[in-house]
Amino acid sequence: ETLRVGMECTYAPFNYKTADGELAGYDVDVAKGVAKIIGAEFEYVCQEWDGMIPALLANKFDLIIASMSITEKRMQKIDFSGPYRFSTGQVLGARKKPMELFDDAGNPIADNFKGLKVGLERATTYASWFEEKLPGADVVLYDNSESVYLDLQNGRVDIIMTNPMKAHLKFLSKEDGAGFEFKGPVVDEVEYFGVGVGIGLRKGQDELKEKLNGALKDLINSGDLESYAKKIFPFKLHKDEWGQ
Amino acid sequence: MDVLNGWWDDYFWGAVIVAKVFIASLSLMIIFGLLGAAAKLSDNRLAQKIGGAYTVIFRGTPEILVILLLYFGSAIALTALVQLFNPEVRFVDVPPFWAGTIAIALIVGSYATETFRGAFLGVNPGSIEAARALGMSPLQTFFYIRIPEMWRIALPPFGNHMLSLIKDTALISIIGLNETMFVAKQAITVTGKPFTMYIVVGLIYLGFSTIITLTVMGIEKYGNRTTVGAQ
Amino acid sequence: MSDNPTRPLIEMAAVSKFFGDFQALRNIDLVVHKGERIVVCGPSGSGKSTLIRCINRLEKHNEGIITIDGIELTDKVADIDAVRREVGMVFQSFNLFPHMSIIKNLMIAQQLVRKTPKKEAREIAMHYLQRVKIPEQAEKYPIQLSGGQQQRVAIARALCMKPKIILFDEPTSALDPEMINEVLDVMVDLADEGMTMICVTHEMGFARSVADRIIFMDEGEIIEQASPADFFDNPENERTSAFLDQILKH
Amino acid sequence: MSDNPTRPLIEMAAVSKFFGDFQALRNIDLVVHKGERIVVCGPSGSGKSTLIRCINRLEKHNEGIITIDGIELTDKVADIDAVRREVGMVFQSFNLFPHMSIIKNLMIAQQLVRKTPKKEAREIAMHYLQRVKIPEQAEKYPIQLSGGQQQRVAIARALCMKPKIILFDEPTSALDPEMINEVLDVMVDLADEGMTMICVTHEMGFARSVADRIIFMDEGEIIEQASPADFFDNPENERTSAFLDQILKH
Amino acid sequence: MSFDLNLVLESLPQMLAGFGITLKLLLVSGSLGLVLAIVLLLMRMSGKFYLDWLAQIYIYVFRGTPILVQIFIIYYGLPQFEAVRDSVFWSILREPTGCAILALTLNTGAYVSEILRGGVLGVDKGLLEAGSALGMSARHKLIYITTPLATRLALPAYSNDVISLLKSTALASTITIADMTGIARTIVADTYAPYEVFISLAIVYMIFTLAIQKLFGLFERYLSRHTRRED
Ligand SMILES: Nc1ncnc2c1ncn2[C@@H]1O[C@H](COP(=O)(O)OP(=O)(O)OP(=O)(O)O)[C@@H](O)[C@H]1O
Ligand SMILES: Nc1ncnc2c1ncn2[C@@H]1O[C@H](COP(=O)(O)OP(=O)(O)OP(=O)(O)O)[C@@H](O)[C@H]1O
Ligand SMILES: [Mg+2]
Ligand SMILES: [Mg+2]
Repeated sequence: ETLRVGMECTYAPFNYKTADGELAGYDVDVAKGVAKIIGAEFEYVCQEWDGMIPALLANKFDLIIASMSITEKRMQKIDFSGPYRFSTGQVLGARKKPMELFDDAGNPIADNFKGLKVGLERATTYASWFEEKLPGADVVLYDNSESVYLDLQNGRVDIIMTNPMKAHLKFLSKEDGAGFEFKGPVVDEVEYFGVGVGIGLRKGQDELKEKLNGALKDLINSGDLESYAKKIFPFKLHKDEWGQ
Repeated sequence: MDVLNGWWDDYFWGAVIVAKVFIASLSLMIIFGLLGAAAKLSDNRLAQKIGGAYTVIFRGTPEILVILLLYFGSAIALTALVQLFNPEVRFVDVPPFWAGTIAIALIVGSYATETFRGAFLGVNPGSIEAARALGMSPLQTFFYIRIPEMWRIALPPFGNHMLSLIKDTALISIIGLNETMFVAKQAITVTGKPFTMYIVVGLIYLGFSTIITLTVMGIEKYGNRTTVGAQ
Repeated sequence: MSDNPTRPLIEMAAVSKFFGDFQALRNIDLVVHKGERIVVCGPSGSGKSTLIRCINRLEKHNEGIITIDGIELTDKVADIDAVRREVGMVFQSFNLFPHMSIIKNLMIAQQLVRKTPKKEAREIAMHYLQRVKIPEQAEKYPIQLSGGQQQRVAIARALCMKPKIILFDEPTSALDPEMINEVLDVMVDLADEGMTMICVTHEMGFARSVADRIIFMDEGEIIEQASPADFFDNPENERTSAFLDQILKH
Repeated sequence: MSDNPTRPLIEMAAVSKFFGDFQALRNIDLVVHKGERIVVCGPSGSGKSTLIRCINRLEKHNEGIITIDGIELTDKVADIDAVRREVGMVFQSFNLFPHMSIIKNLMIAQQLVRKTPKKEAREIAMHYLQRVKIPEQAEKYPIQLSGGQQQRVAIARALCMKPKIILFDEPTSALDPEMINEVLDVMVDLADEGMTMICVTHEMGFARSVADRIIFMDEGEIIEQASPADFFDNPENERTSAFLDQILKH
Repeated sequence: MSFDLNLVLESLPQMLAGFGITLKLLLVSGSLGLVLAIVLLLMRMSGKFYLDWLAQIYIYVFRGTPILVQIFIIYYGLPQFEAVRDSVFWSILREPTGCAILALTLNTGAYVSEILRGGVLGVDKGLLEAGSALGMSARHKLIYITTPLATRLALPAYSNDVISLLKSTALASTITIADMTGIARTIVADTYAPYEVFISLAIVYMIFTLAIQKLFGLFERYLSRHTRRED
């Protein structure tokens, strides 16, 4: 059986193409692991983020394995497997601009966001979070995450909200990101960020969903999932209890 | 230039995809254009209306919308169509290659419709009468007189349509085809050098445009031997 | 079609032709026998072109009967094709096929319509190119020829189909003065060989020396039919004399 | 420019003109005095148009000297402008400005070149429109006029600039037979009033009755210059007689 | 798949909120592009080979590469260089609207200058000769003969280019601009309903296109009053 898997292909280090043209990253490893366990052939389709769910619904592919968080809103349209990665967000800004955006309890201080241009990727958990929590913020929407980073560097936006793991690995630790730092705590409220990142599929495919869940649990329990994370980060990206 | 190390082959294969899309959509575009022109020139009111609607819709809608709509919509529409005949079929897929190819062929075909229509009208009616007076049948007249003369008139604007076609291929990166624009996005993710990466794309397209322009010029020159006095 | 020497080649009886409400031909009666040379003249818009275009059915007449060599012109496609094979036509604006070489212009209809084999078609074509004295132009394209040469090619093209009748619609009026004679010479030759021809022209010198009969039209009617001598020297109708005054003035 | 009655208006001495390698004019000598009416004829391509276009420097000659009313034609812009103000020209294809009404066609150059005030320019324009007998067409656009009327407007437009010399390049050859006379009549009037004119035409009737001198050109040379009587009845050169035979044959 | 009409009714007003931006992009880059086109045309007609060549190369490059690539190079590519970010132009390039207008202007300028050149070349040479013969200066001929006639000749092609420009403004959505298309894409991202949103947007663009055509049609009629035989 062949299943088609949608992903962005430009979201390092989770899913991207290397100069050799190979797909690589955490999501890709998860996909390969799952494929092996459920005994299916996976075929990968690259898709811009904002069209991901419409494309799934239009049968352009059968699964989304693209670091997509399991949120209530998305679950109205599609189904998800159980989680296989934390889903969090964190605000990033220039070192030389001091700003106090969150209080001690970790809640955003709306007034302090005034006058700041916020770069976000369209149709992401970050965008929903800003829309709900800081409805007055001056938000600029991008088609992919790479552009968000580019414009932060270029100074077209003042802050961005992004995946902290990606930010740390691909940006802050590099020359390009030297002048930037996190400007607040990790945010992971379940209403916006969901229980974590899962595999998306069309509704009404419970059998497939069960298979996917089983496979993910196997990956967690066998320690494979942890090894995927450790190829990239010094820590794992999931909770062991997800394997129960 | 070092940043490009390792990406050349990706660009190459991206360019190959651009070329494939171009060739496939060129053939389709000619068909759509001829059908559209035939519909608009026909005596049948319904055909005229359909031809008219075709040009209005595809010339009046931004390319990017057409591509997105066709990408998301084509499979659904086709499935519905096929299910009419065979309810067993659960799903018909249109791969992004074909969705993109058909989308740009439809867009540029709507321009070609007008070009072909004008060119058919531009054929000297005297030539057609002469052919009929010599006893040639309408069909013979169509293939031996009308088409070749129409083509001569249509060629220069048709060259421009080919250029639009090649450039529109850049838009289908939006639906994730692995062409040069998409290669650039991937490369930027890894290298963080957008200027360099997009300039390469620009140069590749400039190359394609040049080849097309030179080809059309060559054909025109060949065709013009019959319109330029050479005594 | 058999050659019946007594039957006229062209018979038009009470023919009328309308463009919408406008009547371009009124009640035309005309009989042309084999070997006759007819010149048609008359003011612009009088229906001369329409008359000869009805003869090979480039226009459909609305009333009356047209019979060509025994075949009545109706909507029957086979009949029309048969008639067109017997009737050659030469247009004012030559109407050579611009995308074909001269020789190809002469061959194409033979090959498609008469199914003549290519080699033979080429021989026939070269024969008639010699007739009109420009065999050396065979491989050129129409645009590369002068107007007079183009018109001679157009005549050769019509002759290649070996028609029984040849129609000319102002064949010299698009030509420069110097080239008119080239073409008239070819037409005089044809006339001398006994070709049946109907020629719309205002070349009165040609009419006087070649025509058996001159037909004068005005407002869709045939006003006068006469031999050249009578026509020029004793026109019966005053419209005819007014017209002759006009065109002979300069 | 002063009017010196003895000095010729136009003097061409040993003028040659090349288009690339091709020599369109060979060693032309021509003198035209005030009030003279010259007709130029000759076969197509013989250089007639080139000759008169050199006179108002629409073409630049390569060798020899052209002097118009005492001003030598060189690259000096001021001189060219001065000459063009004295020389009117009427083209074969009328060349009226299609986007301007007739009256505007007649006024524009007066206003721009002569700086004539608008009101006066309009009066002059109406005067010449009356001269060519179509004052009622003043507000129309060129396309709404017949060819003959357009050519008369073109003549009026040239006259509005009150030129000393007027050049005609086959002014009737783009016209239908019926309209030729309208235009010739206007030209005859002009001639009768003593306007200096050079006219390229093949209207031999006009030439015979109006010209003081007929110039015959061939292959860029002036082959013969003669009074009409001599030209038609005793042509010296055999090329001239051959040409006359050609154009008088029909 | 059912078509959700309510969604259309809800999203249309939201999308129309982006109309102002679309219109602004069209008008500003349209007029700047026209100015650029005239400058390029004058360069080409200057008779100075270096100006002519410069203009030709410019036109060649901008007509030979996709507008999307041009937009990306300007928006994402140029800031790759520190020098650009430190220059005075940064105040324009910093803003996505500035980048979009710049890209659209540079692109349309190249196309329009060729259209205008076509118009100028189409002016009957005989009329210019008539002007010379009447003693009009080069400047007079340019103002009173060439310009009005060339304008009339170039107008149909120009109106097509304005429509292309309108459609190209949709690409501004790829660089964060919330024009009609940008808003539509956000709505799709929220509602996951591409058909309803994109189809209704397509209709809005089509109406806009037809309005432009109508406007130019009227203008053309006005300019062509001298080509009608009857009043
Ligand atoms: N297709 C047509 N539709 C409408 N009217 C036509 C058509 N063809 C010819 N006519 C009209 O029929 C009349 C006769 O036309 P025809 O061409 O036979 O005249 P003609 O005698 O050949 O004139 P000319 O000397 O100008 O060629 C004219 O008034 C013309 O306007
Ligand atoms: N701009 C040009 N470039 C090259 N050759 C030219 C040009 N203008 C005219 N000629 C050539 O110069 C010769 C003389 O041309 P000209 O127009 O003066 O002839 P003409 O006597 O007026 O002929 P016609 O009766 O056909 O008008 C012709 O052979 C023509 O081909
Ligand atoms: Mg006729
Ligand atoms: Mg001439």
